[in-house]
Amino acid sequence: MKLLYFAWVRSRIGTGEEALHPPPEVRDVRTLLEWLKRQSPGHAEALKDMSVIRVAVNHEHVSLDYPVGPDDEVAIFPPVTGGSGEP
Amino acid sequence: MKLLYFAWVRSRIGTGEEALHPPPEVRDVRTLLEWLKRQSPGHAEALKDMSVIRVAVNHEHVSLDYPVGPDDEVAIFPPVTGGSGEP
Amino acid sequence: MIRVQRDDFDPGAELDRLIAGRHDIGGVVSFVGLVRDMAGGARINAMTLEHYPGMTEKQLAAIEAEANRRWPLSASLIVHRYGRLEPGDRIVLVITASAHREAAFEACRFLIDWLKTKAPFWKLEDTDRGAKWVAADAKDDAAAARWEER
Amino acid sequence: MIRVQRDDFDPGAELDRLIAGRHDIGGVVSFVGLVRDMAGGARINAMTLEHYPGMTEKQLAAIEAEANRRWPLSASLIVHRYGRLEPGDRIVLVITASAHREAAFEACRFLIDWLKTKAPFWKLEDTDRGAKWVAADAKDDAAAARWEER
Repeated sequence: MKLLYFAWVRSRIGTGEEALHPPPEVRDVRTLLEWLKRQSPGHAEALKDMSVIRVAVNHEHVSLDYPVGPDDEVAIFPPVTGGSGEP
Repeated sequence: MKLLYFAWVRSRIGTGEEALHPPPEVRDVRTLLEWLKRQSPGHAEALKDMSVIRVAVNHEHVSLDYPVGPDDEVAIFPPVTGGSGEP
Repeated sequence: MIRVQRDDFDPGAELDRLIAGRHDIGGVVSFVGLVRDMAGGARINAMTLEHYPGMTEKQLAAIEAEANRRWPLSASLIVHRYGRLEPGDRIVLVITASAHREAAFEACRFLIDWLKTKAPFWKLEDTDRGAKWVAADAKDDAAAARWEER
Repeated sequence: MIRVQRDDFDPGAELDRLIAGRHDIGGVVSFVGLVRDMAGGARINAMTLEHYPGMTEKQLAAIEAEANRRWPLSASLIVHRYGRLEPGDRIVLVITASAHREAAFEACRFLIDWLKTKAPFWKLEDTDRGAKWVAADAKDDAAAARWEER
């Protein structure tokens, strides 16, 4: 499974991209995030407040119960802040 | 009194500008328009439908009861249609 | 700033000039009005915009001042052309700049809605059915009425 | 059309190119978003925009298609930059053209409201108090929510 991290999720985990092989019990976004938290202190720190974590699977925003598999590209990031520079 | 005419008011009256000396009973826009209608068939034709006549005195939009005097610049025109070309 | 002119304008150059050197602007909204080749089912060959010199400038300046009173604008510009124009030609430019995009959007729309109902311009359309003075549109009055303060 | 690029863009040239040769457009609305020198009381030295290549383009294309589904647009363009930007620099350009000004205004505002809440961009501000990732603004979510179809 290809994992991508952006913004402070990336800097806390310490890499922007990694290939991981979660065990079979990881079936959806929720179980993936719980498993990821146990991979390193950086992962735990990055994912501790789930209210500011957003996930996209294969370029689409998804919710926690969305299924994930070994061939998916899963991106994990904070809420987006694009657009103009005005508040 | 300086009279200015625009758009189809101008073309029906046949001139864009004229200096006129209305009699003393012309005290406001309403009495001015009534008096103007009697000046020529063109004036009568231009001013016959008062619902599509707008008046500005000294560059300000005014209503029918606005006072006018010999030193005023009075402009008479249809409703404005500026801005962009879109409907 | 306001300008009434016969010549064409360059929207990009006007925008650059308006906000040059400013670092406090978050969003700039521009509106460019163009001559369309069709109106009410008739084909437009050209359009002649007549205006009332002197009053036009006063009205545009008053409308711009009103927009600046209502919204926190960093800069604003209205350029309106007169004379003969052909389909595709630019007629009017409104630019509003603000720290906040909402103010810029609202003010820009306010200005163009008012221009259509208050600024002393009249359009003579030269169509394939002859020349015709454009009548005021009730839709424009309704759009401008949205902005009336109660 | 959509573009995601590191380089600056020229709003006037983009506008000219978008509507070149078109005679059916009555109004064009443009929004340019710029980097401000202040945010939350801190002075901004620079800002770095990170994005998710691949997903960004898909999201922008989907948002643009949605705007074209909702409003009768003649043309539309979104250009969004990424990388390091300084105060006064342009970040984003949205242009919407339509026969009618109302459609152009609504669609332009819809697009920028959605860009701020859906497009995968993140801002790292380099301020006089240090570097800080910008947090999402509840005001932006509220602005985007206005456009949710019920």
